[in-house]
Amino acid sequence: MPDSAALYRTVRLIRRFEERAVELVRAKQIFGGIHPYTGQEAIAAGTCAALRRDDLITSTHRGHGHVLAKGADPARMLAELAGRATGLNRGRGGSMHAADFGLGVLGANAIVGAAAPIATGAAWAARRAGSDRVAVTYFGDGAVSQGVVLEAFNLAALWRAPVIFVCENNGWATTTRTADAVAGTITGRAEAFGIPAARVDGMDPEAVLAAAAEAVARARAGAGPTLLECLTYRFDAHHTWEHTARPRYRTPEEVEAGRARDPLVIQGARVPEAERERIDADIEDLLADAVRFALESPLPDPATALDHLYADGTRVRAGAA
Amino acid sequence: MPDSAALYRTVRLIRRFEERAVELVRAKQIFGGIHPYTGQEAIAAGTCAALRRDDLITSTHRGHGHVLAKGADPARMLAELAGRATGLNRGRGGSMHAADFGLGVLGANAIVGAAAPIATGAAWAARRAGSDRVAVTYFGDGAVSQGVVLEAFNLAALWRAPVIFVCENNGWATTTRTADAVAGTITGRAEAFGIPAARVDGMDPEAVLAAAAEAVARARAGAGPTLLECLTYRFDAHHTWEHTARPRYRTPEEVEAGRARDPLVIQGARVPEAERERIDADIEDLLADAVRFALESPLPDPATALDHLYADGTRVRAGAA
Amino acid sequence: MTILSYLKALNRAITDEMDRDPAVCVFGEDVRAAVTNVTAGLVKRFGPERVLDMPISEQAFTGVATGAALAGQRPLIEYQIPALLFLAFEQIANQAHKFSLMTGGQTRVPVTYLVPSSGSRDGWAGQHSDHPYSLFAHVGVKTAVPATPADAYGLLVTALRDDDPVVVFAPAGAMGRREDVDLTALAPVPLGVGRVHRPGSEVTVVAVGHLVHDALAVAEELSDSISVEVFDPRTLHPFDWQGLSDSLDRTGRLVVVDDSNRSCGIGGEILATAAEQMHLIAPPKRITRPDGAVLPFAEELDRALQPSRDQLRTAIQTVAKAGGFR
Amino acid sequence: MTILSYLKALNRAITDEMDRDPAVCVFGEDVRAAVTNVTAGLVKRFGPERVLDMPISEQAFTGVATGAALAGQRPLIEYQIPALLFLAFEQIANQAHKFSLMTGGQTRVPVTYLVPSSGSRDGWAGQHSDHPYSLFAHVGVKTAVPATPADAYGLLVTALRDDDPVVVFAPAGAMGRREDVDLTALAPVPLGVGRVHRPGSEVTVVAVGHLVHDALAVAEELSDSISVEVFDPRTLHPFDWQGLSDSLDRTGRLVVVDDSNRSCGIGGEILATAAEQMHLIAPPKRITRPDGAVLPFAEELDRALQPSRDQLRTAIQTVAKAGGFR
Ligand SMILES: Cc1ncc(C[n+]2csc(CCOP(=O)(O)OP(=O)(O)O)c2C)c(N)n1
Ligand SMILES: Cc1ncc(C[n+]2csc(CCOP(=O)(O)OP(=O)(O)O)c2C)c(N)n1
Ligand SMILES: [Mg+2]
Ligand SMILES: [Mg+2]
Repeated sequence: MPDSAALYRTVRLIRRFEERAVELVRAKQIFGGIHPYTGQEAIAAGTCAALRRDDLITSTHRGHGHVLAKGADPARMLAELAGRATGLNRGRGGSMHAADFGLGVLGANAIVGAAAPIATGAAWAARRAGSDRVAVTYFGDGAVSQGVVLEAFNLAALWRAPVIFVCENNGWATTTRTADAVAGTITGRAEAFGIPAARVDGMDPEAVLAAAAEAVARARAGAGPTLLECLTYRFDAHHTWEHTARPRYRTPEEVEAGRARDPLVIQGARVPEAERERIDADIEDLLADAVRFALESPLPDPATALDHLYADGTRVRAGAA
Repeated sequence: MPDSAALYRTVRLIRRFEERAVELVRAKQIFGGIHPYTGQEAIAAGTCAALRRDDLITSTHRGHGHVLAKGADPARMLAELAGRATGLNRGRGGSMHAADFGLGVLGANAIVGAAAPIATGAAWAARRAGSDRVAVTYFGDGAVSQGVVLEAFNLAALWRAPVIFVCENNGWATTTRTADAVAGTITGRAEAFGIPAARVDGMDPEAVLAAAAEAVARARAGAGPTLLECLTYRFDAHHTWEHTARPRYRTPEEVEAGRARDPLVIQGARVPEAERERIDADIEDLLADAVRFALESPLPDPATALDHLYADGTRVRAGAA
Repeated sequence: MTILSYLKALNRAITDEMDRDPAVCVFGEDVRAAVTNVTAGLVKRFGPERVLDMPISEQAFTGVATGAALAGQRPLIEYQIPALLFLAFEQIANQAHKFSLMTGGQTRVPVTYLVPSSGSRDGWAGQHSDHPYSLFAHVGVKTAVPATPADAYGLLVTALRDDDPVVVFAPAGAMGRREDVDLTALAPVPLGVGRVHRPGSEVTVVAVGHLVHDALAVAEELSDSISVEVFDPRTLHPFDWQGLSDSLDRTGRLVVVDDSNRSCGIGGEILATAAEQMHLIAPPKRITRPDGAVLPFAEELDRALQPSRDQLRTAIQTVAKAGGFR
Repeated sequence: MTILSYLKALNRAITDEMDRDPAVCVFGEDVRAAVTNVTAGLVKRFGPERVLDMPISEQAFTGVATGAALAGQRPLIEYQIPALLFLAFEQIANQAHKFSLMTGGQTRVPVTYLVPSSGSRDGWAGQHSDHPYSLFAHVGVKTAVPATPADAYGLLVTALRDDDPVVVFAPAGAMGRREDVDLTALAPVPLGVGRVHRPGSEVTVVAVGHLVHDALAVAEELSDSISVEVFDPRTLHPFDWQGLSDSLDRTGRLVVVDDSNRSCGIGGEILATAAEQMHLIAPPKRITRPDGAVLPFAEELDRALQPSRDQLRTAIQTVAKAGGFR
């Protein structure tokens, strides 16, 4: 039985986090910009609800939702986006590399598809170490044409690795339509490797949770990988640069239609109003604190720019000597 | 109606060429060694019989058969293997890079799978140039786990490129069994991209020709790519180093069983004995001449080692100055 | 005269060459919508058969370009991020680059690889901020790093006409440059010919890409005390060794400023070649990124690892007054 | 004392570390059948769960190793051919190498990438004959190129114990070396510490990998006329700059012999750093492959593009009698 309120809470947290983050981009408090996850929250919320704290995930360029859903502290996450020394990655990673190894978040990844084998390897290693931990790797519809993802399907299938491939099909890879980039179907690509695959309503957190729970159970039981194609829609820009550059590739009508089914509304309807309001208020407080924490946190010291370059502390030559 | 004698001739030519080449490796007249094509001749013979002179092919590390079947001069081919200035590639390519652009042979390739997108691009370009030429790209069972091959399937399918993917499934990738490396099926991998795929008896030149002719016709008609999985067996070593190193991975029984169906015998049975003997004698003469030509040809001049590094003749700094 | 931006220069070079030569075609991700703006207007003008949006399959579409080139086309590939070259590295360094020699001169591979906004861009962090031009000079792929709009135009046109693979890096730090030019006088710039942006007699500063502008600014600042010549190689391979040697014959002192990692970067190559073969009256210096640098996200950390004007100024001053070799 | 071959040293290093640390596992193509012989006996001893034959998917299995390392394993990957590193370049240079910094030190990626028989091997031609160690020094992945059996053992053990990614190149030209060693005295060799194989007072020859043996032979030949010190850096990144500087303090003259392409190779890096910071009384020289070399197939052409003893001898003689900098 899904905990509807908890799912709603996660969806709401991600939605409001992204909205605040976009504001901070506009205010130039976040260096560069972000790829907003708005609209896709049901997927992170539903899949992570099926996971244990010690399970592993890898995330994407559009990764805030996954990291938050897996339990990362929104304040340290926002501090990371704001490039502060208190951030999850001490300000070294930013939006596209947010990681929290204590929670099994092996990092967002800026290279489309690159994390699929990493998650597969982590899943394989977890089993080798005798645990029943599983790994979830997120990627978009654009990633299913990336060779390394397909190679990872093969390895995961051969080894029955406890990994769940979660494809967030939002219809677009930047400005390219899924149909123009993907011959055949996404589920068919996994099935070709003998991986069970299902299409899931990626706007409904409970549908996602149900499908994810089944895949996780399979993986934990040693029955191997699953692919879930979650159908969704990106409500906002591919990246916040669109807010100023305004490339034209989706019609306003399409965007409006895409936004018609909103995971926040769908899940919100399952929670009593009073509880929903409590959750909403709670999240506003949480995010207000997070923003404050982030913006009041110290910037990293430029003298430490090379810290952590090597895990063993090897020091290298500077660029001027 | 296949020309059975012509097919037999090609199979016989490749078989005897490989046998002579192996002798030359043993005699240290071929630098390094070769990946013998013995046993797989029906595939090269059958597919190339379906092609025109101006069609294109890309080949593999186990590529002699393809290059010969497409019509390359055995003497210049052997001179190439022997590293002579008269070789197809002027001694610059050797066994793994033999090319004959005049015959549409865009080169063997030493990197498993790397030629699949190259052939796809050539096919796309041929169509862009308004011709009805097609491209055939050969690869082994090992290559179907290489991401770039799967990426190429996607591009070829999206563009309906006139390319035929010929997978020579000989059961092994070096010492690794196909079943241990390939989850799912080979044909299923192509079908996942919407590419029609068929399993073909790769020991029967006429069966291969029939399947190839159909695929070529589809491609010429603008109906897009096809994958042919040709079931075959490698009669000899993965590479001639096995003749001395003798790694154990196939049992003698397996090898014997694999050699039971021999394309030379299968196709030979379709040709009247007198004609077959004439062909055989002819090929012996041809190869005797080829060996003589190769071994009497001059070695390349070391002073020309950097020739052709750039197509436009750009000269670079030497290694000592 | 017209104000030409660097970005527009790239766009104009491609447009002009597509007009001139029907074999030129464009491959890349989001090139029809032109998210980098480099390919703006192309699909409208030349149609979707010549401007192809690619699925996210860098390795395959780089190989497709090679195959198309072998069959007579002259593709330009746009990569949205420098690191995408890493994905395609085998196809570039081991395939496209090697066809000519391996086939004994039977063929050529005229492909241009363009990376707009190479190097660090605001907020893109570790995996998107490399400046890997030295890797291509090492493997021997022709490599251009234009500094100015006119050179961006001229080098890109040359790359598109060249019969070999050519990588063109358009540094993020140069993409915003603008220049007053006579559009009719825009012309191809040959590979392997550097450019003295500013003559000087005491120290030669070799600057790569966007750093040319920093070098010019620092040279200007120091003009009362030190006469600095600013030499822009424009292409890293082939390299204009003669041009550099001529400059050092005048100055005998060398500073290089290079936005790639220190070890085995083009900065080191220039110092090495100068030390080996050219007129040097004092030890040379280079300003680079650190060894094996990974650019951290936060702005101040990112900046701390890239060559700065301060570092360059100090290096010039040190080299100008240094004694001979020890 | 026992005769230890280089190949056996690699095998022994892996065996010893797998014995010692259950987290060490081996990935690669045909590693169970051990076609390179490096992994001989491992699957029998440690079982198929620790010695995994990989499908031909270099990019993915390199990524798998990263993931396994993030989750506590210490994988060694064997690549059959140097160019396979090109296929996995993004996963090594842009992923494995960057995790530590990008995560702010949350994790480590202990993976060893081993390339047995790197460089040219008889008859393997253009696409299999590169020696791309300088690329890894440039991107900043720890890089070892052992010259002797004992160093091969010691560096591979160290790589397997190191908490960062390390690439180990075992040059084809060194794989056949044998050495009389006390097996009980075999020990880890630290990264970043070079080795003076032969002391000398007039010219320092820095030789990389198998070329150490050529340098020793030439030094011996020349011993009546020139006193040559042979310095083997053993690791290219980190590099033992102090060791080199000490040697140059003694000799003041430098020749480097390096089997990588000339431009932006480690040979250039060594010359550059020496020219910048060390005691040099004459212009240094390097012997390398040519710029952008593609090794042709025919034996005489292949050999013509690799550093030779003749070239090295001439370079040493020239540098030994050269005057100061011009
Ligand atoms: C390998 C690679 N190619 C290209 C890019 C540039 N890029 C970043 S996001 C993106 C689109 C990704 O589409 P999709 O996988 O559908 O994810 P979405 O952005 O829709 O969430 C592209 C092309 C990249 N980061 N990595
Ligand atoms: C990308 C790549 N990985 C590994 C190798 C080394 N290698 C050469 S042939 C081969 C096996 C190829 O198997 P398959 O594709 O089935 O062809 P076959 O040898 O059976 O004809 C391998 C692993 C290579 N050349 N390229
Ligand atoms: Mg998408
Ligand atoms: Mg095979």
